[in-house]
Amino acid sequence: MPFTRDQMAARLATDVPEGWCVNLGIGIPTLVANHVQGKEVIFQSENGVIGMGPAPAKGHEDPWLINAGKQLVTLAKGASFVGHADSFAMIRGGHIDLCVLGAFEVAENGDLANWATSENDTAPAVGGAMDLAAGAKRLWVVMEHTTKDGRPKLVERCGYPLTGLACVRRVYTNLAVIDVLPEKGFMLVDLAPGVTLDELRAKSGAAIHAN
Amino acid sequence: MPFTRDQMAARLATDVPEGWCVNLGIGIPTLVANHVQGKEVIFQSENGVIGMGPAPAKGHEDPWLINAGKQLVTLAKGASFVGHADSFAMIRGGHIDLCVLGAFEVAENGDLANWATSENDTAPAVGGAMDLAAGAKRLWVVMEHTTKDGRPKLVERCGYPLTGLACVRRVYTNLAVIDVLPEKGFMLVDLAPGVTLDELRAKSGAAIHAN
Amino acid sequence: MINKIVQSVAEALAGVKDGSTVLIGGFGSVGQPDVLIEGLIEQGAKDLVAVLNNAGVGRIGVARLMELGRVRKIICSFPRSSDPVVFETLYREGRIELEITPQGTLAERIRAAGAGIPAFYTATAAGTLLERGKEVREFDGKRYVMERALPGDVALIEAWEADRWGNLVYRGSGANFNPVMAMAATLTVAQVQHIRELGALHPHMIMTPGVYVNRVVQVDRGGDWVTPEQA
Amino acid sequence: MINKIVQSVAEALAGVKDGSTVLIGGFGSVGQPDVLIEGLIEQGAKDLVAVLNNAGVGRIGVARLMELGRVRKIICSFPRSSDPVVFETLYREGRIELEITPQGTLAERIRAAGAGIPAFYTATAAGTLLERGKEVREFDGKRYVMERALPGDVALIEAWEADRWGNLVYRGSGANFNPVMAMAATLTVAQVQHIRELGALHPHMIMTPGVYVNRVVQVDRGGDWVTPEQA
Repeated sequence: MPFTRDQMAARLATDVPEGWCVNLGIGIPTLVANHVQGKEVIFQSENGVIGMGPAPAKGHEDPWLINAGKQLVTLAKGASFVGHADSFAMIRGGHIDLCVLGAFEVAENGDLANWATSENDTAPAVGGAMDLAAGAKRLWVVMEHTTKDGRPKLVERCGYPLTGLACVRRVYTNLAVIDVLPEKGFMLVDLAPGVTLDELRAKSGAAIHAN
Repeated sequence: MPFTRDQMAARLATDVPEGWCVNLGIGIPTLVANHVQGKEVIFQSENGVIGMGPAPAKGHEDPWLINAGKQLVTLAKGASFVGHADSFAMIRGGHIDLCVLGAFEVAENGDLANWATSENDTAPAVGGAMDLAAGAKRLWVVMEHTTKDGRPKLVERCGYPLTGLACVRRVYTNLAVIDVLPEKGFMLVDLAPGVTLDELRAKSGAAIHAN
Repeated sequence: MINKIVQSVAEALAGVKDGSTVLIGGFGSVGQPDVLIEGLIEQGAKDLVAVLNNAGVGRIGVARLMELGRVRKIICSFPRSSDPVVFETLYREGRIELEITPQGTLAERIRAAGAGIPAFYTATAAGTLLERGKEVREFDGKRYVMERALPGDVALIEAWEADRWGNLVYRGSGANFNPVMAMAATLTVAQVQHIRELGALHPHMIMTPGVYVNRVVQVDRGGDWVTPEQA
Repeated sequence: MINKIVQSVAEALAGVKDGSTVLIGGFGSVGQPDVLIEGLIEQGAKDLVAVLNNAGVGRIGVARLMELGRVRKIICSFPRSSDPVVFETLYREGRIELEITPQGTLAERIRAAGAGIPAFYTATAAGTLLERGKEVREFDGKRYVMERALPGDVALIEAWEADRWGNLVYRGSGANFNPVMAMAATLTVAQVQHIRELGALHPHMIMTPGVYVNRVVQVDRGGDWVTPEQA
């Protein structure tokens, strides 16, 4: 049975070691925070919150405290605040151990496309994705393995406009966990329960290597 | 009678309007703070102190609170602290209304030489002088009119290595107050008591215009 | 006596000229100078270049300013929102220019303007569509894009507390773009919740020194966060 | 549990290699990691490039490190001091390299290294001797110098308070070069006066987030300044 969105996030969370500073994108990536338990991980948000805690309890929201997805958040003990320039200095200077993003496509050379679906998009909106792609120490993608209409999202070359070049190190999908290796391309780490390598390969647009 | 060092500083202080943010160099410039009275002026120091007060009373020194000249200082009400990059962003970004520096030479085109006396100086030490010369909204020089051995310090072209190009707007010396005007050069504003224009010109290495 | 506090929003925005580049702080609804934006709508300046993270939501605030045809161009990172109808309509009809800039590049370009840096290099956007029209250069074998400083004629910002010197303390995630925008404009106007006595703001809590601020107007929107006073 | 606090200066400096570029915080005697510098003398690494504002005073600290022949090159803004005997002797004898950099350019180059900016332009030093060997370029008719980022292998810094995440609060003028140096090194080691419980440092007082800090060692030098705790 393929992973649910929550299971994908949980699977990814098991690979995050204690002490990392992690930036989570909008969507499935945000779910990762719920699954990092029993270890201290510092969640950073582009809008200058360094050390977010869990979602606020009802009635205890602070309207001045949101994350980059505009959701109300709380502070962990040890949290601090910076302005946008300092927050992105942290991101662009290589101080984020891990960034987790969603994607439209990931290519076997590690290219990421996750911000625009065509070159003539009506209002292209990039946000902080290119900064994170270029700046984070490592970038992991979590996404459905295929589009809603069944087209593969793991591809030989991205067709959509790029967010960053050769930046994705690992991909977590509903079907598998896959490393993106320099020179080599996609390398299977784990299959979701009940998924076969043949099925995975059939649903991928590029070669999936396996040991 | 020519101005004393203290009188030069006092004369300069009368020209500083309320509300300016002012950076004072080491030496005679530092004395200016003692003479800005009855008006609020914000004294900035390169090491990140924005809003210095008077020298500390005996027994009330805070060893963690010094200015760029390494002297113990106090905070004015309304003071704040920043790090070096932010402090120099303020200086280099044009947010200091006035910088007052000493000089070896000032040229009639506004060039300033105040950091090295020869190109082969044994250990050239520039500190923040070039940042201030390039960045402050206006730069005034306060200095003796001539060197100890009587050579003029107001010159047609600087002979010493430059600190900044065309940056000096006004010069306060023991003999006079002199504007440095674009295209025009040195223009007399005020003579010190008992000093004649002929004497001033005799002790200057470039034309001193007067209305 | 230095006193940057003005008594009305109209006074705070006096003199904003047609054709101005206006930096507008805030991220989401936090740290957004909403009353100053309303004031700008009243004030009447047009042919504006608006620099901010989003392109407005619904039909209020910046979206309203755009709907009134007062914004010639918008420089932002994320023109989409929960309700981007005004921007998208204008954009589709070719009635507004859009310059899209990665969020970190936007913040750094504004900081550069405030810090006297005319241009810098960044790896962000290298090799992507957003590199187009920009100089590209390699340093140590890696590709970088040259980005130019982005100064404003006016900055509209928001803070939690101010004193009469214009020193600002932000609350929570309310700093965001506000501190760099305060540095980068000829005229910086701050909307604040609370005015404190000079000396009451802790020198280490002040994120924006008053040197960067020209006018402060108090607009109390509620909220009960108390900052520690100076020791 | 994240715990960056180490129990000795030796542990704090373990692994510093010969040939390292070492960023050393402080301005005057304030914010200077003097115990870490003594520790580096003990530790033994040589062929170092030292980056700091001054070139040492008397025969202790950095001056002692230089006198022992352990510093190949110094990058600073102001090699003079009240007692510059060690540096001046080595410099005259050609036994140490000097790269002189304007103070603001030094701070900005270090920040650039921390912020992922390989190079930037500044008006500082344009048209002067310190422009030599650097690219010069005009923007909008004004002359600027291109300056390169200045990263460190190691940063030795000083702060007033820390917690086990490595968050740092500075006292008075003690921040100076420390925050940017913390950002710019592979290994950042902080000497602090006080260790506080996690959560005790006010989130708006923390100038250096622990993300930038690898090791913290407590060295209580006295002093009684109390920072406000988190509200």
